[in-house]
Amino acid sequence: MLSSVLLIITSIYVVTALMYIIRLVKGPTIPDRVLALDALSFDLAVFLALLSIILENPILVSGVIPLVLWIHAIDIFVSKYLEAREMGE
Amino acid sequence: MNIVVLPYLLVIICSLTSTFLAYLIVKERNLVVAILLLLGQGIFHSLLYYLLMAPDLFITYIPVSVGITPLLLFLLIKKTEWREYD
Amino acid sequence: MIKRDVLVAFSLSLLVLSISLIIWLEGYIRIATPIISSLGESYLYYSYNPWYSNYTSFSLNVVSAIIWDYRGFDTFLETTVLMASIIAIYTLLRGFEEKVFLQPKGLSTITKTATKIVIPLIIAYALAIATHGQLTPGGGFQGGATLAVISSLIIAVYSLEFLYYMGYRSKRLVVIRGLCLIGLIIVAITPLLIGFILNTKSYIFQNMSKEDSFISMPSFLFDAPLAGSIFFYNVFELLIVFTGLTTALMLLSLRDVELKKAFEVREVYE
Amino acid sequence: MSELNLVFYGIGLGLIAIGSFFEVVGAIGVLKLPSFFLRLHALTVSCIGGSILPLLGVAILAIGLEEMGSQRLFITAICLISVFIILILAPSGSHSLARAAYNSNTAPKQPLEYDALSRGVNKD
Repeated sequence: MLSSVLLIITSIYVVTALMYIIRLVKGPTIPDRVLALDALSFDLAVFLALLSIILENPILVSGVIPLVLWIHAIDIFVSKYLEAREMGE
Repeated sequence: MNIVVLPYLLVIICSLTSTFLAYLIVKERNLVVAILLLLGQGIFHSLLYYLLMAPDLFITYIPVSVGITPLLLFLLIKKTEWREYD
Repeated sequence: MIKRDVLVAFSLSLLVLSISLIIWLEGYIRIATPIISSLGESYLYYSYNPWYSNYTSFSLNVVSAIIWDYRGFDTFLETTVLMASIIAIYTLLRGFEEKVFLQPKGLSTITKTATKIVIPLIIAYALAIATHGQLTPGGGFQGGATLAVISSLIIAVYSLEFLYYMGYRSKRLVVIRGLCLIGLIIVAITPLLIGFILNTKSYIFQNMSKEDSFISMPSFLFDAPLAGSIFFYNVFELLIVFTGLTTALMLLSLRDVELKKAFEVREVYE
Repeated sequence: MSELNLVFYGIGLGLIAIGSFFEVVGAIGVLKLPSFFLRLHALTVSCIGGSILPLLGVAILAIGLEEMGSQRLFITAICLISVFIILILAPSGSHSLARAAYNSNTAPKQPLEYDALSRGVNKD
């Protein structure tokens, strides 16, 4: 019962990831694409945690935190790129 | 659908998406958009390592592909391009 | 983005799918099978095995046992690669000077506060990745790359000057990096020196005792497995990767005023 | 299976199911809404509802899964830490993105009713 429920939820997360990919490819402006990447990576963070329960391998989950941290760094860098005249100021 | 089939299916989806995005990166003219597509390709590529049961490589590939490479490319574009617009 | 490009990319990915299906049906690719080859079985068998203490490296994580014990010299040469790129950046930007009082702007107050809250968490997690490299997936490179988030966030959110206030200068970081490389070498030749003093046989990059030499690094700290030299290698590698990446980021995000002298030098050469 | 584990099962699966609903809503919003500043609302729905609730659910579910051994607490710890990090970082990231898009005029501000920032109110 547990595995079938988790299977359905995992497939939902895969479908939403593909929808974010559509926005990433289509997005007319740069902030749109960054937004899609943001949502995609938070989606995949949940997906990784679910998958480590489905595959019964707790060690696999340890990649969630670096993914979240680096995506936030990319957010900040894109907004700095758009806003400031130089990156270091 | 059986639970055993799931990793195979996800591997197919991830490799298809990363190939799809790799072609679009080559065709893109705007450099910033190309970097953002590269980032998406990197995420799916590193997910492939996760599904092949190599969490070490996953933690190594996330900073390299998602973090440091786009960061250095952003710095370089900012250094070269804004002079042209001035 | 033209619609034709998307269609071509989609058909290209379908082509890749069909090729991989052909290879898969031939039986070349298996994902995470329970059947392990005999070579892999021997690595799994010997990486943590207290009953055969002449062959094991006391590391629960097989990958870090392979990286730092079975092929340690290879990995040591890999860590020196990043040094070459930093030297290349230095030669391109020679003549720059780091100026402190330029009135930094930074981003908004909300972002600054959020960054301030998260930075201690990142430090703790990166140290955990590096020092538990022998127990959980991770190691020196992963910890150092996670720690490099901090310097990139500080450069973007506050400014480059905040790193100068905290005492980070690129030349100091390069010196620290060189000292850590020397530390790696010292850990590697410690068994050799002890063997020289005691007049017994010993090897460079030796971790645990072998059949013909009894010298071994500490394998347990109280009751947690320390895996001998792997722990020290991981800590030094953390510092090496962090200082290397921070130096590259700092040099590439120098302000225009600081680079004025470098441009003048280049014009003289031209 | 003891009764306490059943409680953990129920709470965890319920949180994950609610989270997947929010995720679908957020994804439809990101796809369908007309401009960048409107899509940002959908992003916050899928961040807070779609990521934090399921991660909490996974953390609670992993406590109840006794057949995975004592290593299951690793999942709980990692999920709780990442919940805390997302809770702090996702709003600040979207805030800085919106501010940059507004100040640099890269995104169109078209469906606009009242613009407080243009009148010099709260410029920082």
